[in-house]
Amino acid sequence: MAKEIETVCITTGPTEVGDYVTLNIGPIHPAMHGTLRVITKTDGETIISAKPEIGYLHRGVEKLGENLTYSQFLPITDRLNYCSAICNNVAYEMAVEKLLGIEVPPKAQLIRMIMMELARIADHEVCVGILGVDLGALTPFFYLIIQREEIYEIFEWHHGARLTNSMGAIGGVEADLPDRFHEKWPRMRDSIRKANDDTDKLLTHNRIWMDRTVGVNAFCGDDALNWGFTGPMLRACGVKRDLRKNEPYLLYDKVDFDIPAGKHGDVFDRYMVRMLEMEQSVKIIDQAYAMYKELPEDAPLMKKVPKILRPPAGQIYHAIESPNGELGFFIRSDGSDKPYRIKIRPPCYMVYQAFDDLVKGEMISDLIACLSSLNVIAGELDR
Amino acid sequence: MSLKERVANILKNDLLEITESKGDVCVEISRQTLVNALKRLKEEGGFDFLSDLLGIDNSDLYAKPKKKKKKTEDGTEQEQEEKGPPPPRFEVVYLLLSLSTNERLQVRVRVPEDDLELPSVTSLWRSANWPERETFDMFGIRFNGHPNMRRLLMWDEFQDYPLRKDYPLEGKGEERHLNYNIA
Amino acid sequence: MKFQAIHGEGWLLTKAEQLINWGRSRSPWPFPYGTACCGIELMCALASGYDMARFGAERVAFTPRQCDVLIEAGTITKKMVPVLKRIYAQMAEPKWVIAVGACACSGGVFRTYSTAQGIGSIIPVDVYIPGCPPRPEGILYALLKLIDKIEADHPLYKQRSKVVEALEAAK
Amino acid sequence: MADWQIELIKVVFIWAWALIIAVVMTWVERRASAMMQDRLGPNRAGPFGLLQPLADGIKLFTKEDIIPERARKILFVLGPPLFALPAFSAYAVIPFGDKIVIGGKEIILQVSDVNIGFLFILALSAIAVYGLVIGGWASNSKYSILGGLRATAQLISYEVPMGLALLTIVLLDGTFSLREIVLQQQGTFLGFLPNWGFFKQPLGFIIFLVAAYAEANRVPFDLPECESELVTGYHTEYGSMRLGLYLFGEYVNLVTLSAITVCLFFGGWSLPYVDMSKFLGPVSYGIASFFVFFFKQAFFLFLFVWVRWTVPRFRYDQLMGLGWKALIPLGLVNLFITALLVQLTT
Repeated sequence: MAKEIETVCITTGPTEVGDYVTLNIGPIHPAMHGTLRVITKTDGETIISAKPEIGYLHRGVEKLGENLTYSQFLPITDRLNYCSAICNNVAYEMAVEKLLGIEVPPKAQLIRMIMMELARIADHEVCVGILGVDLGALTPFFYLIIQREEIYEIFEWHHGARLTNSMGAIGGVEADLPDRFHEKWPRMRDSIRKANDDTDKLLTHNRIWMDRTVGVNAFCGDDALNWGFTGPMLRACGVKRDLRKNEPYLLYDKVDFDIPAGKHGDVFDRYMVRMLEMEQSVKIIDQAYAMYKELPEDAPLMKKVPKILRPPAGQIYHAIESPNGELGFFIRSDGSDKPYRIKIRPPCYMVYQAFDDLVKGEMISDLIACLSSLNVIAGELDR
Repeated sequence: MSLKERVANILKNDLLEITESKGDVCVEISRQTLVNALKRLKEEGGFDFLSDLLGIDNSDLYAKPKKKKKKTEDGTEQEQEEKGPPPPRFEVVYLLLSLSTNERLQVRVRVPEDDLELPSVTSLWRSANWPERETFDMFGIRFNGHPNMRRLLMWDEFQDYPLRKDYPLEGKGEERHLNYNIA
Repeated sequence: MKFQAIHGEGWLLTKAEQLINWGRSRSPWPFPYGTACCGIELMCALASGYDMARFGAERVAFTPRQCDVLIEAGTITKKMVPVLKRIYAQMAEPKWVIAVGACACSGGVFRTYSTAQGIGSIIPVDVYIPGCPPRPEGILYALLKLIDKIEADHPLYKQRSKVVEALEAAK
Repeated sequence: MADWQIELIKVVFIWAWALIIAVVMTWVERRASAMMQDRLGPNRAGPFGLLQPLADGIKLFTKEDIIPERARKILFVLGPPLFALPAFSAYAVIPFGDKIVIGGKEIILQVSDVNIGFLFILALSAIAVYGLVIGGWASNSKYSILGGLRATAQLISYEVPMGLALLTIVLLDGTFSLREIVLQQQGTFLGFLPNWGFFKQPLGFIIFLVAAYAEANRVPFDLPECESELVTGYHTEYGSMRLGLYLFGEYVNLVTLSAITVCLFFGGWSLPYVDMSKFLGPVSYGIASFFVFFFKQAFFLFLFVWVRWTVPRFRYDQLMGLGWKALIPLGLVNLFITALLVQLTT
């Protein structure tokens, strides 16, 4: 390649000088899903280095949290990982509940579980669909999205919003499962499986798909732990770690499910882990719904909490397994009605910082495949 | 042996203070012994996973009027702080996790305002890379030995440190301008 | 007679204008500038359930040269402002902008140090959609509103605004 | 009518016809992809959205024409026509029907029966590469240049297996003229199969089809314009009608390639087992042969669409690997065996 072609794009920060071409990918690029940006050095099509640059969606959520009361901050958590807002809501609610030292009634816990698993399915569907789109297979994306609309329908029945759900409240959930859930769920279970099957048929054993994904960006488990990977990314590397099993919260210790894990940590394993996790989520919802039906109809949904929450001084950290991995909230309270400091530990933040390590030496096409398999959501990445 | 005792055994003299709130154990260690202590926690204590790292600006906490003290039930922390001189303004909290026992530990270090420097722990956990940059971005605490100590979330020309308590929520009216040199 | 056509009453030019407007309104290729949550709803609007392609907004182009409608869905932070300006400047005339969601309209809930308070002060916007995020139906409705606007346009002669005329008359 | 008038009518007709098919193809692609994806597709412009391509055309024509400041202006302008025109020209040697007798005059349904029609097509498809490369290079954008580079490597690599696959047909039929080849494919083979290139050269057909997909820059070989990696590849900087020419040229290319496929491997205008000329009048036979050709061609056009919306895309090195490590050796072996058989049987 010729000497560095002068950059037409915007570049910031230190740049390596060499006989390489600087290729700026993002922030507006079809594969960057909004606001991600990677500044790559390429030798032909091979990537010498890929420096992610983030902050294009930094909205000051943590600063905002210090200026809002505990209940007011709940809707802001929706806008973190907008693909599965419910997981964020529940994670935040549980962190505040831990700070307050209250336990939620079992019915509310089950409803939270059911909704969270639905959100997990929705999140994985988007991730798998987008991975397909980025590798050139557009059709599975449409199959998964049309299925996802049905999940949205249930969310709408339950708490009235499609995407930014703000489900529940601190101390429980505000509404029971929708009346027609018992009719809707079996039909939806079938449609989830059908969408997954269709995707599976189109992709999994497709030779081109396997060529593009198997062995691409393979990553070993020790490195992954050192980089702070969690969730499907870590499990694809062969480490069976899932907070639902390792540090059970809600009633996850009472349901029976497996942790799908890969071996090589490549794109294919990440894809398979997500596909299999959807199956497991369906299983969890089935069991949780059976447990829910055993509870009396008028079982309480909310723990009594004061209107204005003033948790005692102290600092806690509480994490749950969000679709992307460990989603934690660190809250320090000074005894007033607003959190003194609130810090969100987004799962894809840790994954994305290892991006340079992941893609070094691969080709530009692999960079795209890798990025979409990480499922980096800019909202929670930049906060 | 409980977590507290185990941690106390490992840290020995480096341990300045150990507190517990709602089951989360938090130990305080000094700046000088930070990397060494964390290394021992990682190797001997089995806390081999760094979940996150964050900075806190304590200026408001200590400057708070005392009237709220009566309302809180266990205001032990505040009473303690009244006794001694006011502690340094900033602190950095490391959230550790033991993968084998699934225990979590918070380690905090105080950083005074006039000397905003800490040793970097990127040599122990590479996952500290971005969180340290973010802490620099938001609080201005520099980490010595970090491979790339630049702003992470705000743009490079940004002057202030937004998460400090004296920075207003709506900012000071900064705008980002880019000059394209199209010659 | 000659000037009649140019001033908008001639048969030929008005028919030509109608044809151009028909073409433009039937094929508004979108530039999906999805930055945040609204981007997901934009994705739903483009996908099977709602199918924006029905109105001709089919070819999703990520290069500003090839698109007509910039659908700005999501929060624009101050760090992003120069990028947005640049993307808009690179688009070829005629170009339109739809601001999707509360953040794009006014900054929404994020009244903070790093968020631009609406894109209206950065680039000209044709249609605003409120909502956080708006439903896909909302996005489709905005597209229909935009199509109405395109159809009322006069591409062949510059319509002088009433303000300018008044100013000139005052001179 | 004088001969030149007939020729002129044929030229105008066939260009218009190719144009119309290409235009309709853009509509078919959108609607068919929508059908496969549980959508509706464009249906607002005209009945069933049939006028959608027209609307796109009008819009593209009236859009601002941008030539980037740092682009090589002459080459930038030259790129799109250089890509679109060869595809049209290739249609000149394709026999789109047998013959039609009007007023005692026999008219061959082909613009010109060049005796090296075959080489003509290969040469033209080689020229079309320059359209992509020049367009990508002149834009002075990194994405474009990468797209242009990919296009060069890909199209040049896949010319070879395509040529090898075509040579087997030449060996079998002993001629370079497309019309001759089609004529030789009538009748039956082994007693029960149609005497088509497809049955005589199945491996050759597969190699040709894969190479044709690569030549047409379609998924799974759409690397030069790879939406998700290179934004839109070589035409990233193109807007207005220049873009239209690129998009349109792609569809004309498809039309040409599927026509060649039909000519070489599927017996052109002839129906299997049935000789239409025996029971049809001279005029109706000409028209019927034209439509038989068209329907065969339409099937391959649809196949292009079908494949596009089904499979993912290759990576650059895999694409090269497939071309050089699989298709070319296979093509050579195939050619060798064919040559041997031809030598032994004659």
